[in-house]
Amino acid sequence: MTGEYTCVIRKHELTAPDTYTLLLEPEQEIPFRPGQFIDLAVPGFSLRRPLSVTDCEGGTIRLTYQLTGPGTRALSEYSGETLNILAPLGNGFLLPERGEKLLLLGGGIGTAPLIFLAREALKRGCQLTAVFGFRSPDRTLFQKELAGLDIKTFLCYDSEGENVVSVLKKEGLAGIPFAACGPIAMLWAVDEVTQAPGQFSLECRMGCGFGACMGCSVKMRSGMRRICKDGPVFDRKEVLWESFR
Amino acid sequence: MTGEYTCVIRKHELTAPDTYTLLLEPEQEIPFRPGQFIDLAVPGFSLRRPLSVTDCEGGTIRLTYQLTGPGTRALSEYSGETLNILAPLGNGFLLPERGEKLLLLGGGIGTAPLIFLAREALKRGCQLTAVFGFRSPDRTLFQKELAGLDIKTFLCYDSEGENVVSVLKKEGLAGIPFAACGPIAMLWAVDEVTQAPGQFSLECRMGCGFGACMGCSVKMRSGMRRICKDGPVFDRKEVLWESFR
Amino acid sequence: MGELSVTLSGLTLDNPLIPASGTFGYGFDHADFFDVNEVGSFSIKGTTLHPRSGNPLPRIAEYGGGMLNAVGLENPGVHAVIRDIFPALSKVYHKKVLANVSGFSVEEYAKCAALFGREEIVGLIELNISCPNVHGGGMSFGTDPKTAASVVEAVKKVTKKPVYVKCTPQCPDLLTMCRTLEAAGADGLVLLNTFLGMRLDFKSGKPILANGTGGVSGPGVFPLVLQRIYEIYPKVNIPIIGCGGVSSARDVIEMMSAGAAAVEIGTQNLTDPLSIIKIKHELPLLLRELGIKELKNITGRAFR
Amino acid sequence: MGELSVTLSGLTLDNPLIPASGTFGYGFDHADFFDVNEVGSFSIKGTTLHPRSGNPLPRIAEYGGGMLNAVGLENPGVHAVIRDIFPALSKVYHKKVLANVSGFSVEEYAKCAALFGREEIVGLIELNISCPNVHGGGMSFGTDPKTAASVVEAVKKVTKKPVYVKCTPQCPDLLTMCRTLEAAGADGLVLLNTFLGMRLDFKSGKPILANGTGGVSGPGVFPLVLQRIYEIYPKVNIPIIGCGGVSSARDVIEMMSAGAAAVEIGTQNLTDPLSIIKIKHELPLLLRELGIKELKNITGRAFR
Ligand SMILES: Cc1cc2nc3c(=O)[nH]c(=O)nc-3n(C[C@H](O)[C@H](O)[C@H](O)COP(=O)(O)OP(=O)(O)OC[C@H]3O[C@@H](n4cnc5c(N)ncnc54)[C@H](O)[C@@H]3O)c2cc1C
Ligand SMILES: Cc1cc2nc3c(=O)[nH]c(=O)nc-3n(C[C@H](O)[C@H](O)[C@H](O)COP(=O)(O)OP(=O)(O)OC[C@H]3O[C@@H](n4cnc5c(N)ncnc54)[C@H](O)[C@@H]3O)c2cc1C
Ligand SMILES: Cc1cc2nc3c(=O)[nH]c(=O)nc-3n(C[C@H](O)[C@H](O)[C@H](O)COP(=O)(O)O)c2cc1C
Ligand SMILES: Cc1cc2nc3c(=O)[nH]c(=O)nc-3n(C[C@H](O)[C@H](O)[C@H](O)COP(=O)(O)O)c2cc1C
Ligand code: FES
Ligand code: FES
Repeated sequence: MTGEYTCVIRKHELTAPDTYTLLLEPEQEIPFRPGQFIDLAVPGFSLRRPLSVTDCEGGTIRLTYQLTGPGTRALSEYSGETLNILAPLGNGFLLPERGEKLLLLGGGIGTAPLIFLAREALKRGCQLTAVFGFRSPDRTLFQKELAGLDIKTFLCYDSEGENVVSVLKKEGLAGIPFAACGPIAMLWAVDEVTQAPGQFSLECRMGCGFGACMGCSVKMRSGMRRICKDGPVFDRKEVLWESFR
Repeated sequence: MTGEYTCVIRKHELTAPDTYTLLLEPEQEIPFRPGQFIDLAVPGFSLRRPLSVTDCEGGTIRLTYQLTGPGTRALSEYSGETLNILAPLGNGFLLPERGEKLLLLGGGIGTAPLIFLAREALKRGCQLTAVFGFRSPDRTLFQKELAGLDIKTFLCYDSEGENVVSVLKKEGLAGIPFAACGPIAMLWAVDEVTQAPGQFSLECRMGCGFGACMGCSVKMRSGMRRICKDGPVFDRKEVLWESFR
Repeated sequence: MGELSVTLSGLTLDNPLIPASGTFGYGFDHADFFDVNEVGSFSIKGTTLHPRSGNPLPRIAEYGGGMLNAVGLENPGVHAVIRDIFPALSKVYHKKVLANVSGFSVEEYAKCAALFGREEIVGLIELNISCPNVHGGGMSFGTDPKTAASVVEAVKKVTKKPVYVKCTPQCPDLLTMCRTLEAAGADGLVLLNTFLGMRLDFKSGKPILANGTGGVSGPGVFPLVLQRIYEIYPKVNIPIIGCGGVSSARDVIEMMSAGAAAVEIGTQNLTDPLSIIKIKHELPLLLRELGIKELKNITGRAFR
Repeated sequence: MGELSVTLSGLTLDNPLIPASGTFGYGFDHADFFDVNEVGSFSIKGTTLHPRSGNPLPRIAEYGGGMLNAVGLENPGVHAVIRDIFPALSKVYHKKVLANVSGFSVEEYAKCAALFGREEIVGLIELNISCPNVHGGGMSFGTDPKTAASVVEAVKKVTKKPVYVKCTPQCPDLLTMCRTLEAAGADGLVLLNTFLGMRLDFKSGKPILANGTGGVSGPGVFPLVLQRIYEIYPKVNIPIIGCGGVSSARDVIEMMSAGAAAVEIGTQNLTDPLSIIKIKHELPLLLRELGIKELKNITGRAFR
């Protein structure tokens, strides 16, 4: 049930450059679907920070976050024992049918929610291909984890002149149904080069995270939609990229 | 040296109703005189909280504070490992000469700085009498501690119709040099019934605690004086009670 | 009537806690967190005659004392609210709402108010003459007392429901504004809407909000709002709903002490969706601490 | 000149960080914490012709976004400052100060400014026409552009030092005020002094400050001040010193991006006496992050 939960911090550590893994154990188990997010209260800040669930196993929520500004910096330095969250929020990815193909397209920290999606899709016996792009090899996320899963994986790096879209074209993946998360510029480009059905996980600055403030409402093809409550995952046919300029 | 110090919390517990003992160990030893105070940053609050030093032994600062409002409440619930202070601040009590008599007059949490004064005066072989008043017996502070020291002690309680001033008169103590700390009404009354030399430790809402803002400046007999920097201890001849109405 | 009940122009609320317009949607979203019937009442998202899609993203920024928003009055329009939203709302919510109305002309305000005035669920009309995030309308009505009075007069003609006016701190002479509104027939005041402000992006140096400026709300504005309520309360004879920066039960007590008959809570509903519930539970404890039996007796305590 | 240096009307500061008037005394108190020569310059406590003892206690209150003060311009008067304080100050402090002057008449401003204008240690005169905590003077000069202009004109006649005017957010039309001040000969603007506000005591329900109302400062006012700087910077041709709510190096960057040539820091000097030092150390790191060589190039970046 959507609600406010106090979570015990089970682990909180730097796992890649500027990137932290945070394991939270809520008072009671919260059911999550891949693509859903939590809204985390960072002590000392008025607005909560939305973070996608990277994975959720045995009631423990795994989050992966990148240092972005003062809020995530303060979070990384937080020394208390518990954190307060709102969860589960948003609609997740539509899961593929048993045995279907799915292409995971992730850019930077946008790879986080795709890990959860990958694990759930694998449980359904889906055939997965992942194209994950990062700025440079030292900033790769989830490399080991992917290696341990039955996923055909392409890692690419801006620093080496490659990115998710160039790999997508080069490897002829543009016809596979996809789920994508990453910077807007990447998603837009993905939309332009792919032909298959697809879903995008979007983000923007939020007021509430649960639909009350219209702070994240944006023009989509079917009308105004709240990224927090009607998303954050949207069908590719819905998204009007001009709204994100 | 006056400065900003990060202190490790060595102990932080409820030691009487609504009253906490907080032991802080600064990075380096800070020399304190009785009557001086520290200015404590409570996370989440803009202004620091001034607290008198109850005692200072082996570099560890003992503070005793009462729940008063949101700041002290938040402090009592603080779960971090360190706290930031400014110290030492203010001028302390003038210590009595070796072997002299000294009367300690304390009301409620105002008894805190008198403990430090008592210990230092005892080291000088002074003869001490203490009159400590509280609202009711269950709110008595430092009772055990006083019992372990060579101090003639009178405890009195509003709930039993007695207070510091009434005891002072009844016991004929009005001629002994005194040091007093407590509510303004009590101090004022002490000033009216005593004849001996005396010192008052005063308090008020402060901006900075170290003399920069004039937030605590008040008319005294010799002119405007800052309670934080020119006090908080003042000679009885200085204080104009009308300024504290 | 319980110890927390208050009355606004004949409308009795069992508690004075009113989620502020724009921070509670049309009541459905907070229902994920608690039974929304726990609120005293709530103010619906600012509604206009025609649907509005509001401002582009980003609409939200943060600062040390709260937040900024430039939503720009996105709403489905008064007809859709009455046709689609109210019937659905009545199924889960059994109290009255404050119908927050915005407009770009006197006629628009009057039309909306007339339509809302016929609705059972509407307890009172809240005229928002103070939105800083739309151009050509909204706030301009809030800075000139004469224009504002003409809105009130037009609205009073078309509805029997109590009409409250939500003022803007951008009004250069708020006291005159409030007195003029009272003289024009306003049944009450809501003090205040957001303060004009802005943030710049650290990297680009450009405004964060797509709209450039936005409305500042949250604890950072509390003492500013409190001062206005304290200033105006003794000078008018209509109730004031306090609004701005309230985030705790103590703030409610303080704002009512300054003269507020009830209190709207905005930003805090976003920071903590359960805040209203928490405040409602704490209020009776504070009343006991103060030795005051009924919360409504706190109103204007500063002047007694 | 280092990467942090800025210039105000010919006065070069090696960094743009200026402790704001009333939060740094006459420079001696922060010297307990650091070498005060680390500041770019500092503004002395608001000084009047005659000594003033200010308001009764309490003079200070707190809120979620900072603090309120109603010190009421306690100061020893311009003569004592020049005779006793400046000579002592010159022994420990080797830079210039901003001479913050308050008055209750045009003549008083002019007399004080004339006296300060002859002092070597005074880099520029800062006319405080904006103190909300004294009656009959201070702020009233800050709300009416004509009166304010007459102060500037009178002061410009009696001193060759640059004259900056510190404005109040209580001014109903700040843009007109600033343009009028520029036309009257002001060499620069300081935006802004404190915002009018108040707090009530929880127990008694009465105002906490003996003065009733007070001036609100601290992080809570930052986006309000930023908006005013952003609004006024493109409309005037004199430098703006930003002031209000700055508490971090990022805030300094943001305020300069909006148009400030230098930045005054007030409340944060009380919260953390070493804040200026910390900010000064962080600024070069932020410049590197932004790929900007000289801090002064940040000024007005929002408009490029
Ligand atoms: C649905 C959703 C899921 C997300 N999942 C993740 C995740 O798994 N890992 C991760 O590292 N980041 C994620 N983000 C982005 C993350 O919320 C921001 O990086 C974070 O809020 C930045 O806070 P800050 O204080 O460090 O930055 P600041 O820039 O100082 O933040 C200031 C304000 O802007 C907001 N903000 C700034 N950048 C973003 C952004 N990119 N998206 C949304 N709000 C922003 C902040 O929440 C805050 O309100 C997600 C965002 C959304 C909307
Ligand atoms: C020199 C000095 C020494 C002190 N020593 C002690 C001590 O040893 N133990 C102890 O319990 N208390 C002491 N106090 C009082 C203590 O500082 C206040 O109780 C505390 O600041 C209240 O904070 P609050 O947030 O709980 O209350 P609030 O009332 O919410 O505080 C709001 C603001 O008012 C100020 N304030 C409120 N009450 C007082 C007060 N009585 N004195 C000064 N400022 C106040 C706060 O600092 C804060 O800025 C001392 C005060 C001074 C000036
Ligand atoms: C996201 C958001 C949207 C708002 N939308 C409206 C609105 O549509 N109509 C209105 O009158 N006020 C609107 N407001 C103002 C609030 O109702 C309230 O007046 C303001 O936020 C101050 O209260 P607070 O400090 O408790 O948030 C909005 C505020 C926020 C934060
Ligand atoms: C305790 C205190 C005293 C002040 N005294 C003066 C003053 O004498 N003259 C003046 O021009 N401004 C005075 N101010 C206003 C500050 O200089 C500054 O304009 C204001 O605090 C806003 O900046 P801040 O938010 O960084 O504090 C005072 C502010 C405080 C907090
Ligand atoms: S962030 Fe509030 S509606 Fe989406
Ligand atoms: S509290 Fe600032 S001078 Fe004393």
